[in-house]
Amino acid sequence: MRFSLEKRDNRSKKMTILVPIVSLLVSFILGAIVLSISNANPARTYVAMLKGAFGSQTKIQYTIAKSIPLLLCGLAVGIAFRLKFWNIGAEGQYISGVIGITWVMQFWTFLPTYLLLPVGMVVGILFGAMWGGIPGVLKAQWSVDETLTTLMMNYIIIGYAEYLYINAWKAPRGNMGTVLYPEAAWLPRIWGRVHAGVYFALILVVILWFVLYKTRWGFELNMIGKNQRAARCQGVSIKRNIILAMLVSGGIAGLAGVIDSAAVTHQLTKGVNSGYGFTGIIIAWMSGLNPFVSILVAVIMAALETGSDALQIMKLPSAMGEVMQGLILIPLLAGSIFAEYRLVIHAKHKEAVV
Amino acid sequence: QGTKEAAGSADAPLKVGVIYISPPGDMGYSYMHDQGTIAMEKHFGDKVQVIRMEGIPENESSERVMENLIDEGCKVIFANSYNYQQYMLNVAKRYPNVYFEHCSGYLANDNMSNYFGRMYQMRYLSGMIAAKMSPSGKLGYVGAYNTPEVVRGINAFALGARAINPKATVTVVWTNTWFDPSLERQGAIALLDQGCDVIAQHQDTTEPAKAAIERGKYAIGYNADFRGMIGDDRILVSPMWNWGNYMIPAVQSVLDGTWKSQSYWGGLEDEMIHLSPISPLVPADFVKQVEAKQTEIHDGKWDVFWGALKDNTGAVRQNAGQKMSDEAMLTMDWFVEGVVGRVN
Amino acid sequence: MSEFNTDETPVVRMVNITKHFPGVLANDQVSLTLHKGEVLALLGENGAGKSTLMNMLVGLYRPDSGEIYVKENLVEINSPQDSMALGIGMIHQEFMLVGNMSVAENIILGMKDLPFIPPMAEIKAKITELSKRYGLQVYPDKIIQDLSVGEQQRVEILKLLYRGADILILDEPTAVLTPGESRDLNEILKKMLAEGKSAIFITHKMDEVMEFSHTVQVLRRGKCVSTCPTKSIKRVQDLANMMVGRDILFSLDRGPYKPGDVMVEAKNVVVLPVGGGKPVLDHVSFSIRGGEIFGIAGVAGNGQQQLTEAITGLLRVNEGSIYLNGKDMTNKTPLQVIKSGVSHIPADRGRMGVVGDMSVGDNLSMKKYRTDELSSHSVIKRNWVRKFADHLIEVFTIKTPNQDTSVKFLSGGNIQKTILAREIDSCGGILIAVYPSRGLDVGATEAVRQNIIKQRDKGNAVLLVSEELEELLMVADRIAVMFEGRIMDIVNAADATTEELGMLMAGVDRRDI
Amino acid sequence: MNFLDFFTRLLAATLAMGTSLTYATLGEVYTEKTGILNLGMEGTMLMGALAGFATAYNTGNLYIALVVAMVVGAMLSLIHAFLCITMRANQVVAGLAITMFGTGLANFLGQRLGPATNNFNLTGMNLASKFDNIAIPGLSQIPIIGALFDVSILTYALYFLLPFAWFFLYKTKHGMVVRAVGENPRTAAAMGISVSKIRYLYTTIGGMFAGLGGACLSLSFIPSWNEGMTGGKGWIVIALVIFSAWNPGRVVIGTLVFGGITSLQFSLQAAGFKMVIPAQFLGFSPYLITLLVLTAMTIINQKKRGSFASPTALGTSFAIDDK
Ligand SMILES: Nc1ncnc2c1ncn2[C@@H]1O[C@H](COP(=O)(O)OP(=O)(O)OP(=O)(O)O)[C@@H](O)[C@H]1O
Ligand SMILES: Nc1ncnc2c1ncn2[C@@H]1O[C@H](COP(=O)(O)OP(=O)(O)OP(=O)(O)O)[C@@H](O)[C@H]1O
Ligand SMILES: [Mg+2]
Ligand SMILES: [Mg+2]
Repeated sequence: MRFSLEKRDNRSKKMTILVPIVSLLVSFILGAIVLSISNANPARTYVAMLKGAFGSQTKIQYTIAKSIPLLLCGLAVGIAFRLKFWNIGAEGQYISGVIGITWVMQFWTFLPTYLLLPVGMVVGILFGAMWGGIPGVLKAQWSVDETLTTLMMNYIIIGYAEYLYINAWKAPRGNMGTVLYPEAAWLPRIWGRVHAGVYFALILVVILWFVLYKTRWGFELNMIGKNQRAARCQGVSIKRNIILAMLVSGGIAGLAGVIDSAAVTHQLTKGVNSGYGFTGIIIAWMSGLNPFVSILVAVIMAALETGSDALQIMKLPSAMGEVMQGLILIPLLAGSIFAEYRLVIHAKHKEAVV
Repeated sequence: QGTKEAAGSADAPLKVGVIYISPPGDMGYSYMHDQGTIAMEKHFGDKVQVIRMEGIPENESSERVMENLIDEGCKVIFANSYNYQQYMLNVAKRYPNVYFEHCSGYLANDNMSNYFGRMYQMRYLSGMIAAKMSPSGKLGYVGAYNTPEVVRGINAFALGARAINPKATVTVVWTNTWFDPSLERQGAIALLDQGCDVIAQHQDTTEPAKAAIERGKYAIGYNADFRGMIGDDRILVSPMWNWGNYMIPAVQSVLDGTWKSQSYWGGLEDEMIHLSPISPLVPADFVKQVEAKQTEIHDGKWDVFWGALKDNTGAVRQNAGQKMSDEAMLTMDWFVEGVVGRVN
Repeated sequence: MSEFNTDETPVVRMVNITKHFPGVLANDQVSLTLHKGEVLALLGENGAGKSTLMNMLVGLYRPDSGEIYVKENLVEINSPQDSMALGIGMIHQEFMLVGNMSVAENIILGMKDLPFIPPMAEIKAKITELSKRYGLQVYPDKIIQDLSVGEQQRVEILKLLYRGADILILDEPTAVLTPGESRDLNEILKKMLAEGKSAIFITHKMDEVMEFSHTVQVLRRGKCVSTCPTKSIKRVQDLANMMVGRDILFSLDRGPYKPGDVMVEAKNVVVLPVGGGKPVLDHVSFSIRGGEIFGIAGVAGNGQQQLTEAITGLLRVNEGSIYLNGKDMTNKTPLQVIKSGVSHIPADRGRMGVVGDMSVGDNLSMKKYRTDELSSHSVIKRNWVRKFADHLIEVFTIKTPNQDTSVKFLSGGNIQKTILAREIDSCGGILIAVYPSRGLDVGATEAVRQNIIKQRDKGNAVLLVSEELEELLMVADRIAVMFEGRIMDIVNAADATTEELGMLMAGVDRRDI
Repeated sequence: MNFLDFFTRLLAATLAMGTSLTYATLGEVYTEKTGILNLGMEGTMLMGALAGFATAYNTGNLYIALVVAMVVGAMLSLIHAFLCITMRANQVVAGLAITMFGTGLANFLGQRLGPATNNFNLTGMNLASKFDNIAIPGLSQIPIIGALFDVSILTYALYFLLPFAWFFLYKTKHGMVVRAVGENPRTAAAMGISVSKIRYLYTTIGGMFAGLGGACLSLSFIPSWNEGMTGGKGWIVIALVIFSAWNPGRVVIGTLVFGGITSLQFSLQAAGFKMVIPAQFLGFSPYLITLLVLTAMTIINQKKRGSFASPTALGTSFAIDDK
């Protein structure tokens, strides 16, 4: 008996839907094994996790609130990925955005309070764009490997942010944080824990969808991502678009930081390197770079985190959450091939096609 | 929103939520907190039930975790890291019937206290021992972050050292980590390479101390009793936390219905802090001298930052006879004379 | 030509081989027999399934069904390793060489019986010895990517010789060579065959078929349509008809030659390679007028493609200047060049011409999407795009289920028609076509040529790069021959002969003739 | 302390820390040479660190511990290989998943293995013995380079493994196969090489080295188990591979530059060097300098074709009948 994978004549619609469902089932089974080994009842644990994420209004609110920065980072990374630009620096661009808005909030005191928020947001976005633009320029001009530059720039900005909130910009009595933004300049909460950032995120989803699927620029990005050389032959500037896409990507990651600090932390503080940028990579990929699908994936990723409080409450080790996240991803990755390929089992005399 | 029925009804145990910044397995800061939690559990037996949440990041997740704990019926919530304070205050305002205890911050509310210990007192005593045992008088200190708490500890350590050896110096290396075993070890190695023969530290790993004893030098532990854990007498002493001494009365007052909001900075007098048993390598008569100083502090006759103080650029920071206010200590951002290094 | 004995047991017998790829039945119950000492010419138009069949014989692909016998033993060839063990060696249609490794390393790559540390000195000596014996000059230490196409092909042959294969499969070995190089290669092949080896020879060149082969087998659309002794073939035309399955006519309508203003002018254009070295374009000068087709002949890799890329702004010019429609467009961006009226049918249609994963409609609008016709204020007018695409599909008779089909699912000819439609529709006076009929069957080729001539007759300037001299002689008005980055000469198509052009292509100066 | 001493000590510190990085980087070079990008290094190293420590803790045998660390590293990479080679998954995302899973699993298991008396088991426990430095008499006395001859056996092994890796990749028939697979898998396949077999093999070998790199931390440099003890080293490894231009000969330059700057900034602080630079700036200086050096090298090397190129097929999956 022999197995082989054969390309399907067409990407299978049925499989596109079936794969995530089957993968999730496999994940649950694998998770159940791990849980059983840890002497936990898998069914009860899953129910508890689900309740932990969506069990009450407040819990739903927390899950939504958590998904906002995740969604934005996923969108940010997704733009770069469209060009096959591996931006693993959304984390740093996010922090850069927080630094930008904090700078305005803390030092642009000449501004009337009602302008602090809008100006701070713009500056924060620009900061994020700058931090994304640098690797973009390096790549476009001299083809410096973006994996390395974006990764290194994460560490640099994390260190710089530390310097700011511990030394240069620290609050008089604070240990690790700047002074809080003026309350009037906070981004308001609109439904319990859910803040106005959700509008920005949703509007951005629509805008991005429109830009990516309806405009000339989106068309150009699509061309570049799918065939760079052909795009160039059609007069599309690769350099310009890499830089532009990275400015936008960094700007959106910056926006994620800006929103989270304007609505939630109200300061630049420890914990600003939250890992959203890395989760964004997973969200971008799982959503197939589609902004609308990103919403769903971001909520799932957020729920995985909010729901995993339940694990600790059930006295399971804290690391169980990470294990479960890995266990969800791996089968999904393995399964994604079946949308394009089918498994053929060559038995001695008959063939079975799966 | 969020009102709950009264605490500790006759038979149902009082639920206590505890939030740690890292898993207690770090053998450092959260570990000592957990020792306090365990002491508290032992003390109350069936009367309390503890839910631990570990490795909770200092962002809005902590707010969610607190609410989840309240959902589970917790009436008291402890959180052990500085940057939880803002989130705890937010939740405290929403749940007036739950009591909140925040460690190491300064924010408070009607139903939220903050508490911390005067660890600098123990740092001073450990500085005395370090200077006594150091042939060269060159002491090394692996600093975590240049925050007032860490700076205060370094200063106290230096003052203690120079009380014994006026020529002693304390060289500081910043790692910018609370917990990174390999970087912290490297910081210690750099100090040892420069000839420092006693290494003190502020991080939550045992690595700086281990680096020192591997070189045959001395070390000062922190958080927990490193000598007991590692089993090497060259670890001279460890300034330690005693969180149980705060948690037990706090929980008791909830059970009694006498809980009051406070900003508590406990010192030797109520044993929030203590020294681990001192290594047998330290001469017994010197140990007496240290104990005498300890008694002096304990009895409130003297404290570390009393009297004339110069910073390490030579500028006078405090005149003789003055006592430093808590406020000044809590915002300290300069090094005393004898410290080699920069605060920022 | 030596003879072979049909009574002897066949060395290779493929029986009822079937192989399908997504959407294509590449081989449908194909059978093939090869005897010892026999040379079998495998013919068929592009996409007929020749390479696929051979790839199964060397174990690169696996047949869906069918059997293979080698020396009358039923064998299962699961990998090229198995076929090598059976003495089968293949020269692939595309070079199978690792660009950044040396000649010697490529020759021994993957050999099982080498010691852990290959004795390179010995190996090189053996390579040198072999290359002397067959007159194949190569330097074992050279890195592949520094070699010319002809040299690379020699390395491929050396790989076969070194491994001592006695059943040779040659998949269009002369397709990319100059007539001279082809002749040399054919001599070498003759030497090899004289040693009693058997061969399957795939080629599109009919003279080679007649010269070498004992037997001819023709595939059409994956099926075997006929097998006969070469001697029984009277006319080359019969072969072509067998391949295509219908009669081919070779005639093109063209108007009289009425050259207008100069529209393209290159003056002493020099392009240096990135890492330094010999210029890829060496003081190239020429001009093209409206209403004229300017052909460029030359063996692939002599700077033709770089020349077109320099004109279209894809490649930086180091010296000299390029004028388009009277404006200096040296080192302008591709977009500026496009806007100055240039259309470009690039050499590699899959990689440069279309975006395979996008729809036919999108590919058709890839040039016009930025104009007011198809978009307003940066927003693409989708319904207009659809109408536009449907219109082009109809006018250029592109065979596609609908305009939403991904281009990669079209046949080669229809992909080329898609490009042609897009470029001709948006042409603003200058058309640059690089190998536009490469890999197309006769019908499609005719259509492409006719379209190009139509542009000329409309008064546009056309630059046509082709490897096929027949095509150039038939279509172009003037022909420049390029060799090693230089223009050897520019001749009038009406006066030129294949022989003369062939010499120039090989770098022989006209004066030396 | 004089100048020579300063550099001797600096080199010694760099070597001590760099050993773990070098192993993992070398492993990733082997993997990436065949065209597979494994971003799962962080998780793999951490698993290696835990496996090594847990074994040494329970058996007391450091060598068995090394073997177990390698096996565990290999197993984790095998998952990556399966995802990327057989299932043709996106290599970037698969790597992230491996890191996530490996980190979680290591921390999770770290809380479960070990003596039952301690609630939090292995964490923070110390080893009875570790790989100690072995000084070669005479040689170790030489200023500066003497530091090279007073290191642990794990570092000594690198003196052999690094040149061997270079020799292996560029001078042996297997190395040739490895390079061909990463450069032009189609050609490799046509030459009878099983591309997926080679990729599986070297992804697994890469994982073995990463496991070993982790074990260097827990059995020699740090000798203990701490959650998250790799502290981002797995990511640095990814950068160092690029830095070394996929050449084992240059791996050592990368690890020395990175490790050296980290050590140097501590040494300068400890030397009481009149610091005008804030502590955090020193903290991120290794990353900044790595970034600057890479950028400069890339720009300079652009003139010289190919010398800074990644394996052409890096990050792409391969199937012979993919068109
Ligand atoms: N790997 C593949 N995947 C999908 N389709 C393929 C693949 N290889 C070949 N085909 C298809 O199979 C058919 C036969 O192709 P093949 O390469 O055998 O043709 P050929 O006769 O060698 O043509 P040419 O003269 O152009 O070399 C074509 O339709 C081609 O598109
Ligand atoms: N990679 C592929 N995937 C799916 N279908 C393909 C692929 N390649 C070719 N086909 C389909 O196979 C059929 C034959 O393709 P092929 O390229 O052999 O055409 P052809 O006979 O050369 O036609 P043309 O003369 O237009 O070039 C076409 O219908 C084409 O749509
Ligand atoms: Mg072919
Ligand atoms: Mg075709």
